[in-house]
Amino acid sequence: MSATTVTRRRHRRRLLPRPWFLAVASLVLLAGCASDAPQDMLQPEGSFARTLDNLFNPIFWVAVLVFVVVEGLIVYAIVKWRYRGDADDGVADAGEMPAQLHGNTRLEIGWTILPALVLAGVAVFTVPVVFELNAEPAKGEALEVDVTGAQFWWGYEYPSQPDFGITDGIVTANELHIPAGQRVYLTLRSVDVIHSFWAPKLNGKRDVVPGRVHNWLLEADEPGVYSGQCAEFCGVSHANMRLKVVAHDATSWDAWVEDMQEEPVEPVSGLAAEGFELFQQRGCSGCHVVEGAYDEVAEDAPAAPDLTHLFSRDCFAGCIYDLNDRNELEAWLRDPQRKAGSKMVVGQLTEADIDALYAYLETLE
Amino acid sequence: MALTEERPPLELAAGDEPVRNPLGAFTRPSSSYGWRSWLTTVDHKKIGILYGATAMVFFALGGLEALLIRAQLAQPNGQVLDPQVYNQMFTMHGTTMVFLVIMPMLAAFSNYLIPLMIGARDVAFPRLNALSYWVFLFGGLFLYSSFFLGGAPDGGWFNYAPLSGVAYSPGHGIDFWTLGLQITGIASLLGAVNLITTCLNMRAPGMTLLRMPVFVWMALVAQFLLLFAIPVITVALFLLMFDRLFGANFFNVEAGADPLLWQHLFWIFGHPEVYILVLPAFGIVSDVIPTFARKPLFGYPFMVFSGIAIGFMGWGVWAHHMFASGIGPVSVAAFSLSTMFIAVPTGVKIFNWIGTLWKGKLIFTTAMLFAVALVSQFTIGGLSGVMHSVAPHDTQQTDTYFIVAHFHYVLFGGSMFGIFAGIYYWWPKIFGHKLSERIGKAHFWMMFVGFNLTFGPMHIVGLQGMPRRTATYPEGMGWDLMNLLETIGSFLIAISFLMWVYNVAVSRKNPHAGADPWDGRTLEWATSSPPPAHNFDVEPTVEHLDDWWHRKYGEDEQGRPVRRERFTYLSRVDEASRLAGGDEPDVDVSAIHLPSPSYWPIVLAIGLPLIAYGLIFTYWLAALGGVIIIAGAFGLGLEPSVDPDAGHGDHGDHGPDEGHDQELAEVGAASGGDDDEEAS
Amino acid sequence: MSEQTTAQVEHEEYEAQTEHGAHDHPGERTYVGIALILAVLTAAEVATYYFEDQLGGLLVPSLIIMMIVKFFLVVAWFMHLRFDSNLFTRMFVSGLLLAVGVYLAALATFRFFG
Amino acid sequence: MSVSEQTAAPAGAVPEGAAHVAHDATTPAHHTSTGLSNEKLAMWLFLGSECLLFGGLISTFLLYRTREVTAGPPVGDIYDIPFTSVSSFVLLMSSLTMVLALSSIQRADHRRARTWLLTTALLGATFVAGQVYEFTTFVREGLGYTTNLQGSAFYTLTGFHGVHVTLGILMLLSLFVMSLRGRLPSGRAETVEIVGLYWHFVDIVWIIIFTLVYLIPA
Ligand code: HEA
Ligand code: HEA
Ligand code: HEC
Ligand code: CUA
Ligand SMILES: [Cu+2]
Repeated sequence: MSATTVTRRRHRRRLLPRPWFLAVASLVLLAGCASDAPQDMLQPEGSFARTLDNLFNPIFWVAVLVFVVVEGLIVYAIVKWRYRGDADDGVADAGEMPAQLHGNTRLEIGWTILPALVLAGVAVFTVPVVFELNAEPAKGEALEVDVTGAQFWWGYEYPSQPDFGITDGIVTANELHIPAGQRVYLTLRSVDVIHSFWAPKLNGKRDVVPGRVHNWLLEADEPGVYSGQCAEFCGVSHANMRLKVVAHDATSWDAWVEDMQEEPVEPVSGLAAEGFELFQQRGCSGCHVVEGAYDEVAEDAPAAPDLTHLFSRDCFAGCIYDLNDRNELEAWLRDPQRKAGSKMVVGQLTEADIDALYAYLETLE
Repeated sequence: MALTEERPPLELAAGDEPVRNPLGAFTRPSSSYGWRSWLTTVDHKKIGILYGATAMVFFALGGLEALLIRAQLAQPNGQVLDPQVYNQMFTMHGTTMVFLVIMPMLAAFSNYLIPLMIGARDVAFPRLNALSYWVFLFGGLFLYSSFFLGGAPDGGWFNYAPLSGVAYSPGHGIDFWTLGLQITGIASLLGAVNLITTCLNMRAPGMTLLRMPVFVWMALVAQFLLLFAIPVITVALFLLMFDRLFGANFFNVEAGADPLLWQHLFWIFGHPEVYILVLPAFGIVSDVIPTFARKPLFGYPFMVFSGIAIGFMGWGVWAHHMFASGIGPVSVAAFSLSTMFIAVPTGVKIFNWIGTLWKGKLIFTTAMLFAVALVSQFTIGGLSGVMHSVAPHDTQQTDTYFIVAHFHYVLFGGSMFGIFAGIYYWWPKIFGHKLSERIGKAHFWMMFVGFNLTFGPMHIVGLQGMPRRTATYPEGMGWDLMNLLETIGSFLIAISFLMWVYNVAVSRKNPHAGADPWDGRTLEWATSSPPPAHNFDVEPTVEHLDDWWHRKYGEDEQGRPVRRERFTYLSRVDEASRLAGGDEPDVDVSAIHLPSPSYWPIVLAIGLPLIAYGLIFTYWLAALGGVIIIAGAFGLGLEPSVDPDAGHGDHGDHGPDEGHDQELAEVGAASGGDDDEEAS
Repeated sequence: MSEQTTAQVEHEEYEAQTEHGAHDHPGERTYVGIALILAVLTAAEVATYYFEDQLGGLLVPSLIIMMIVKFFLVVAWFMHLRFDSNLFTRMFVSGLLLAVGVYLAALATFRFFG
Repeated sequence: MSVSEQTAAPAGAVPEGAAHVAHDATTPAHHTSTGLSNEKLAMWLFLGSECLLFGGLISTFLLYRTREVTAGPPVGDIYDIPFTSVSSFVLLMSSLTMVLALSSIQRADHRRARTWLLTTALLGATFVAGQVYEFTTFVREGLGYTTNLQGSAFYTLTGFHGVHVTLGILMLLSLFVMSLRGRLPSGRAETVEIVGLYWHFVDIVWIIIFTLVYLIPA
C-alpha cells in the first residue's frame, strides 16, 4: 500500500462531508432531546408508559450497540482498504489484486447465531409485557370509562361507580378526567371509522375500531394535564382530533365528579335565556345533548359532543381550540368548517345569535 | 435518455410508400428503431429501459408530492396545503413511490439484466413482457388521471376500511386507487410468471442455479414474493371495489363486517411487498460491491440462502403492522417474535457485505458509494424495524414519525440507494457511456446528506410523539426545529436528484465506455455495450460462478488472480475493448432469430384502463375496453411470435442509444448489429 | 395419406418430443377409474349431509379428509403431477401451502377456531 | 394468457401455416435449462398464484359465514344441497372428459379429441348454467348481492369461480375450433394439456368450495 502525501490529501478532502455532517447531526440530536415535548414517549409519567419505556431502553441500547459495531466495521474497512490511486475511469488497471476470499463458514454461522441469541434475549423480555398490558383489571379496581371515537372528536362516558364517587353517570368530551395514581380501564368504540386513542405519557395507543370493542389501560402518577391525540388516519381532520387527559388529586377529583353530576340550571332571563331558546331554534339541540334540557337528538344526526358541562373544559372541538378564549368559540359558531371536515353543520348565525348562544353555553359549567 | 432516433426507416424494395393500415394495428410492425419501435418492441432490454425511464418520471412526481408535504410541515400551522390536498399528497406519494417507482425500477433491472446475466437471448415470453410494461404504464397513468377527474385518492397508501368506503370517501379518488392498483398488479403478476420462468428455464448451459449472480437470485426471490403476494392484494382491492361500486358489504360495519379483514389482506400482501422492494436492491449491491472491492462476494451461498430465508420468513410477520389494532395478545406475541427473527438473515447479508469489503481494494466509484451507503443506512432502518417489532412499545411508536423514519431508511436508504448504485454501475452497459463520475459523486454526497437530514430528525420527532399523516401540528410540541431541518433536507435531496438529471443529460457526449468498463464479474460484461439485440453472438457455456471473471483471470501459485493475456468476448466488441486483451468470437449471427415486434401488447393493455374508467363513469366504456382486450388477446395469441414476412430483417436490433455518436456507430457495425441493411 | 397414417406419424413425432413416452402416462382406463373413485367420494360427501346428526364430531374431519383426497386425486392423476417434473409440484405446492398457512393464521387471529 | 402465448410454443413438426415457429430462437422448449416447457411451467406458476387468490376469497367467506347477518337469510339456510351436488358432479366429470381429450390428441385421434373437448365445454356450461339458476333462486329467497355480509361473500366467491369456468370454456372452444381447422396436431398436445391444467385447477377449487362452503355447517 503506497500512500503518498498527495493522495492522502485527496483522501482527506473527500471525506470532508462526514465530520461536518456528524457535527450537525449531533447538534440536532442535542437540540431535539433538550426541548420540552408534551407528547414525548421517552418521558413516561404513568406506570404503563413506564413499563413500556423500561422495555424500550435496553432494546434501544442493543440497537445502538449493533449500530456502532456495524458502522464501525464499515468505516474501518473504508479507511483501511480504500484504494487511493485514481481509478475513476479505469478499474482494471488498479494494479495488484487483493486476496480472493470466498467466505468463511464458521464466521458466517457465528454471525447468524449471535444476532439470533441477542434477539432471543429481547424476545424474553417482550412477551410478558404483551400480556401484562392486556390484562383486565378486577371489577372496582380501576375507573371505567367508555370512550367513543368520532370524526373528529372524543366522547367519554363514566358509568356509575360508587368506588370512584360516581353515582350518576357522567358524559363529557375531548378532555378525559381521571384520578391520579389510579388505574383507568377504557372501553373503546367508534361510531364511524378507525381512530386510535393515544396519550403518550400515560400509555401507548390502541385502535378504536367500528364494530369492535377494545380495552386499554391508563394511569398517571401525578396530577397534571397530558397531551394526546388520535393516531390513526381518520379523514380530513385527523390532525385536529386531539385530546387531553386531566389527572386530578383526590380532592379535586371529588370536586370534579360532584360538579359533573349536577344538572345545569336552566337560564330564565337575560341573554342566556335567549340563547337557551336559540339552542333549539337554530337546531343545536338536534345534535347536542344538554342534560335536563335537551335530552333527545335527531336520529340521523352525527354523533356530537355532550354540552351539559361544556364550560367545565378548557378545550373544544378535538381539543384544538381554547375554550377560555371567547373569540375561539364565537369563531366556531360562525363557521364550524374552520376545522376542515367538521361534521357540525349550522346555518348562518347572526352576531346577536352568537352572543346569545355564547351566553347560554357559558352557563353550562 | 434518448427515446427517439433519427434513422431512416427500413428501406423498401420498390422504394414507394407501402399501403399501410392507418391504425397500423394489422400490419406487422417491422422496424426495430425509431420511436415506433419503442411502442412495439419485445426486446427485454428496451422494455427494461422503458420501465426505468417511466419509473424515474414517477419518482420526480412522487418527489414533488413529498416536497409539498415537507413545505406544509416546515412550520407549525402550515398554510401551504389545505388538509384535503395534503391527504391526497401523502397517499399519492406513498402509492407512487411503492407501486410506480421502486417496483417498476426493479422490474427495469430484472428485465434488462436477468437474461444477460444468465446468458439468455431474451426472457421466456417476450411479448408478454411488453404487455406487462404497457399494462403497468397505463395503470400508472390511470391512477394519476384522478387528479384531473375529481381528485386523487386520499385514504393513505394502505387505505384502511371503512374510511375507504363510499360512506366516508364518496368521491372517485379511492376508485382510481383500487382500479389502478389492480391494473398495475396484473403487470406485476405477468412479469413474475415471465421472469421466474426465465430464471428457471432460460439459463445458458452450465449456468446452474448456484452459479447465478446474486442479483438474479434476489430478483427471483422477489418475483416469487410478487407471484404469491399480488393475488392477496387483488382480493383486497376486489372486495373494496365491489363495496364501492356495487354495494357489497365486505367492509360495511353496519352489516356486521370486520374492518380488520382489510388490514389482514392488505398486510399479508404488504409485508412481503416491502421485501419485494428491497431484495433486488440487495442483489444489486451484492454485484456492485465485489466488483469494486475486487474480491468475490463473501459467502455466496449464505447470501443466496439468507435471501431465500428473508423471502420465506416475510410471509409470517404481517401483523406487526397491527400491533395496536386489537388483534389480541396471543397473536401480538406470536407476530412480535416472528418479526424479530427476520433480522437474522438480514444481518447475515450486512455482515457478508462487510466481509466482502474486508481486505479488499475498495474503489469508490459513485456506484460503490451508493452501494456502501446502502449497507450503512439500511442497517439504521433495520434497527428501528427491530425496535418496532417489540410489540408493547410499538403501541407507542406506531403511526408516528418514528415509523416514517424507519421506512424511509429502508426504502430510500435501502431500495433507492441500491437503485442508484445500479444505475451508475450498469449505465455504460445500457447506453455505451458512463455517467460522469464527478457529477455522480456530488450527486451522491448531496443525496446522502439530504437523506440523513430529512429522515434522521424524524426519529426524534417521532419519539417525541409527532403522529404521521397529520396535515398540521400546533406550536409548543417541541417539533418545530426538527421539522424545519427535515424540510431543508428534502430540498437538498431534490437538488441532488436534479444533479442526476443533469448528469444524464450531459453525459451523453461521454466517450464510449467499452464492453467491460469496471472489470466486471458477470456475463453481461462479456458482450458489447450496449449489447446486440440477441445479447450474445455465441451462447455462453458457463463453468464458474462469476464466469466472466474466470474467463479473464487465472490464478498464480498463491491463488492470486492474474489477468490472462487473451480471453474471448461473447460478442463482437469495440476497438478499445479488444485492445484490452479481449478476442472476439467468430460466428455468423444471421442465424439467430428473435421474436418480431408487435402492436398487440400495447393494444391489449389499453383496454384495461378503459374498463376501469368505464366502471367509474359509464359502462359503455367498459364494454369497449372488454372488446379491445378480447381482440387483443386473440391477436396476440394467433399472431406468430416470429413474423413470417419479416425475412431476416428484424433481428439486428440496436441498443437504445446507438447512432448518437460516431464511435458508437462503429461499434454497432462491429457487433453485427447492421444486418438490417444487409437483409433488405 | 389416410387419416390413420397421418395420425401415426403425428403420434410418433409427439413421442419423440416428449422426454417420456406414453407408457409413463396412465391410460384412459386409469382415468375412468380415478373418476369413479371421485364419484364415489362425492356421493359419500353428499351422504354426510343426510347423516349430519349421526356423524356428530366426525362430520367435519371426514368431510375435510374426503376433500383432500379428491383434491390430490385430481392433481396427481388428471393434472399429471405424479408423472411430471418435481419442479411443477414444487411451484404449485408452495403456493398452496402458503395460502393454507397464511389464511389459517389470519383466521386464527379472528379467533375463528373457537 | 395461456392461450395467447401458445402459438409461441415451438413444435417439432407443425403443418402449414405454423412452420416458422419452429426456429423461434427464444423459446426452444426442449432446449430449456430444465428440459421443461416454458408454457407449462408458467401455467403451474400461475396456478400457484391462484391458490392465494381463491384462498383469500374462501377465507373471507368463512370469516363472514360465522357472523350474524343483519338482514335477509343466512346463506346456509337457503342452500339446495342436492342441486349443488349434481352440478358439482358435472364439473368433476368434466375433468375426466378433459383428460380424455388430451389423451386422444396425444394419440392423434382428432375426432375423439374434438368430441371430448366439446363435451368438456358443455359440462362446464352446464355447471355455469346451474350456477346462474342457483343465484336466481337465492335472490328469489331474499338473498341479494347487497343483502348481507354472507350474500356479498358468497356471490363474490362463487361468481369469481364461475368467471374462471367461463374463461375455461372459451379456451376449450378455441381449441375446438383450432382442431377443426387442423391447427391442433398432436405435436401441439401441450396446448391442450395446459388448458387442461387450468381446467382441472378450476375443478379442484370447486372441490374445496363444495366442502367448505356448502357441506360444512356454519
Ligand atoms: C424496504 C422495505 C422494508 C424493510 C426491508 C423493512 C424491514 C423491517 N421492518 Fe419495516 N416497514 C416498512 C418497510 C420495510 N421494513 C414500511 C414501508 C413500513 C410502514 C408501512 C406503513 O405503515 O406505511 C414498515 C413498518 C414496520 C413495522 C410496523 C410499524 C408500525 O406501523 O407500528 C414493523 C414492526 O415490527 C417493522 C419491522 C421491520 C423489521 C423487523 C424489519 C427487518 O427486516 C429489518 C432487519 C434488519 C436489521 C435488523 C439490520 C441488520 C441486522 C444486523 C446488523 C444484525 C444484528 C441485529 C440485531 C441483533 C438486532 N416495519
Ligand atoms: C420508496 C419509497 C419512498 C421514497 C423514495 C420517499 C421519499 C420521500 N418521502 Fe416518503 N413516504 C413513502 C415512501 C417513500 N418516500 C411512503 C410509503 C409513505 C407513507 C404514505 C402514507 O402514509 O400513506 C411516505 C410518507 C412520507 C411522509 C409522511 C407524510 C405523513 O405521514 O403525513 C413524508 C414527510 O415528510 C415523506 C417525505 C419524503 C421525502 C421528503 C422524500 C424525498 O426523498 C423525495 C425526494 C425526491 C425528490 C425531491 C424528487 C425531486 C423532483 C423534482 C425536484 C422535480 C424535478 C422535475 C423534473 C426533473 C422534471 N414521505
Ligand atoms: C349537524 C349536527 C350539529 C349541529 C346542528 C350543531 N352541532 Fe355543534 N357539534 C357537532 C359536532 C359533530 C361537533 C364536534 C366537531 C368536532 O370537534 O370535529 C360539535 C361541536 C360543538 C362544540 C364543541 C364541543 C366540544 O366539547 O368540543 C360546541 C360548543 C358546539 N358544537 C355548539 C353548537 C351550537 C351552539 C350549535 C347550534 C348553533 C350546534 N353546535 C349545532 C354537531 C352539531
Ligand atoms: Cu381520529 Cu385520526
Ligand atoms: Cu412489515
